[in-house]
Amino acid sequence: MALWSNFTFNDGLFALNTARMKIVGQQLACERGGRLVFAGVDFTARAGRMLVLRGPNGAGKTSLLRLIAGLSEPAGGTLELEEASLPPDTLLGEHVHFIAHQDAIKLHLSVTENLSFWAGFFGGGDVAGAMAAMNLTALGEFQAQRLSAGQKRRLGLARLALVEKPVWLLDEPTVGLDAASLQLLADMMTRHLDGAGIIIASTHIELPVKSSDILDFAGLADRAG
Amino acid sequence: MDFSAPHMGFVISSYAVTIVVLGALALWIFARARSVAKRLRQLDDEGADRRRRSGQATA
Amino acid sequence: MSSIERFANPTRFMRLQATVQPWVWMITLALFAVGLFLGLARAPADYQQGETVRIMYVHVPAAWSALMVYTVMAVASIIGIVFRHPLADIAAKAAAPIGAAFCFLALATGSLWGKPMWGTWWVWDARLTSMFVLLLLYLGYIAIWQAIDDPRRASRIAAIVAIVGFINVPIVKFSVDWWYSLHQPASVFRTDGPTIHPSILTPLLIMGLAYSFLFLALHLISIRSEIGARRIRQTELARTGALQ
Amino acid sequence: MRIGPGEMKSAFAAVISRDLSLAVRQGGNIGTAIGFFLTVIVLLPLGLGPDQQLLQRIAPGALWIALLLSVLLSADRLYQTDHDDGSLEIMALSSTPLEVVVLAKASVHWLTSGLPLAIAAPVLGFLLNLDTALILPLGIAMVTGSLALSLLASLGAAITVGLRQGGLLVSLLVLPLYVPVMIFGVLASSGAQSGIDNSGTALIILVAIVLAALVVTPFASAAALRSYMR
Repeated sequence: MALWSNFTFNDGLFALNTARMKIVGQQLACERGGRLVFAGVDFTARAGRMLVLRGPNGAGKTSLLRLIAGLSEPAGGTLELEEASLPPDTLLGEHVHFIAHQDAIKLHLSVTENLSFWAGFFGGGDVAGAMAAMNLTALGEFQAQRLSAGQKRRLGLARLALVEKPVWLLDEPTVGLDAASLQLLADMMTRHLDGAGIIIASTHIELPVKSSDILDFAGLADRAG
Repeated sequence: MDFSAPHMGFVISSYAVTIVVLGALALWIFARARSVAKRLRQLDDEGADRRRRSGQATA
Repeated sequence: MSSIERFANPTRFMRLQATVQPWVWMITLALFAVGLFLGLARAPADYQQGETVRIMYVHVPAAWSALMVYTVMAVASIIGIVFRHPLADIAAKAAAPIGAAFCFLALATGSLWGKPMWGTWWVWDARLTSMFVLLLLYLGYIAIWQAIDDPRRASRIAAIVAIVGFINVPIVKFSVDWWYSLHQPASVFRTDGPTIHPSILTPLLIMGLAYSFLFLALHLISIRSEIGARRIRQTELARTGALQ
Repeated sequence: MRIGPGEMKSAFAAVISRDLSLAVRQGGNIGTAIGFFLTVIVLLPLGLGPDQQLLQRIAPGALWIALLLSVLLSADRLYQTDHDDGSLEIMALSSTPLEVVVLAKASVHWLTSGLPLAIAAPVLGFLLNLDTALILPLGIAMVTGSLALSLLASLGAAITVGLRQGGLLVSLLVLPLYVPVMIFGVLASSGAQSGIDNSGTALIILVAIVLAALVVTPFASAAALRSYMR
């Protein structure tokens, strides 16, 4: 995707070493349907830390996540991936886990089949481990349409543990989760951060995850004019 | 041109339909151009008003 | 804001258009005057078709122009998609209704010509059938612009439609010719080819040129309107956003 | 790009096996296609009268029309669920090009509508008094041509995936693209019915059209799907 040509790569080692990785956005602007959603957004997301996006509905949290994922292009500003040991022609998109509002699950497939599909699509993955991580093992043979909303959300989140990817972009990952599941998610996120991963998440509730920075969207809308 | 020739009606109709269709197309395009220009001027005036007002407010 | 940069080129276009427009209109009117005079007053009636042959002077140029406008649209779409040039997207969009009108005229006058020649209003003749498919391509393209709200997304999708359609046009022409020649070997009459007499060919070519210039004149105005419409949309969105 | 051919193949296979099992479980595609096909074949003689000669003459064309409409109708929502439930975005974010996904989905559509119909059509042809000598050429032409039909229909579905009133638009957009397939498909399946036997040449041209569709539609469809994600 064209966006990632905006990324500069400082070294060209072919091993995926994310220990010093940083995602830096400068003066980012985003446009949707001809309307400026936000402008002048600066942020830095560091390896081993979580960047929390805060702000009212419509402030552009989702838009920023989609921008970082490479699903849309910024109307202005730059996005850079710094000190990443990725080959220079990498698409960041493939190193990103994007959890959106939709869970990307097929209702007519079982829990195991849903995860197996994504494992197959990504060229391999730990289906059993992913199910264990979100406490889905007992539900393995259930069709996804029989799951409750919270269970569906867990199935969507299990993708995070299925394949290892250095950057997690989570859009309101806690919606519909009960306290126990919330703890499972927090554990998973902590493990990811301990492994020098990056998390950028929009959330309304405090997640029990250490070491987070906050990017507040309140007031950004005023700058959009 | 012989207006009493057979099938002259078809000849006249085809020229007529050409004039009507191209005329309607041109009128539609002109009308749109006019309405766009009018709305642009309106927006410009409003914008100037707004700038003047905000200028007074800060003054 | 980035929109200033984005409309830098359109602004230059607006200036150019304002200077060129009156000249284009004058040339258009002159060509129509000469073409119609030669075609209606000077050219002889056909020994077989009589005066009906004069329908040719509005029918054939309409068909030519319909094809030419589609080509313009496709080329603009390619430029729009490859170089992301907003003016190219606008040019493609503005061309479509004009091309569709030419295409409709080619069909309508063709049918008016067909009635006295073939005795029916509509024949599935190779040329009319291809024109009909071209009209469908135009309508599909216009419908896409109508259906998608966001102009940037619409321009991309519409460009894909135009380009695929452009690849399709010669294939349709080829297949329809094949199909028609198989079902009805002899052509009923011919309107082109080397046998055509200069007294007929000259007005025909001039009318073709007149149609092209008419397209140019209308296209330039439409582009101007479209640029204006986008500015309006952007300003209105910015103001409603500021009012929130 | 760093994508191994193995990864792409596994993604291709994953989409195919998932969509096949979904198609079998839901029965949507296959049901629509066969239902529509039968409707046309049964209504045609009722509308035209039982003249055996007439039916025999129009049988190849009628079967092609039925095939075309069935394929078009069942393709309408090809990308809809993947678009609505966010799967398409996840796929776009992977190392697998979206073009591969498009090819996989078009293949599944062909396997679940074009192919079964192409096999069933010559058999159902007896309802239209189809010349028995035409059974084999019709089958071959339909198996080949339906590939192009599925690819083009999937392009139509991709172009209208984010739109609510997609149905009418798909028909309007795909109809012009179907004209050449229809013409050469029918010519390749009618043998010497219209005088000279051109079916061999027509079949070769049909194959060429399939190849052209195979080249153009994945790129065009993927580009359209990406535009809807932006």
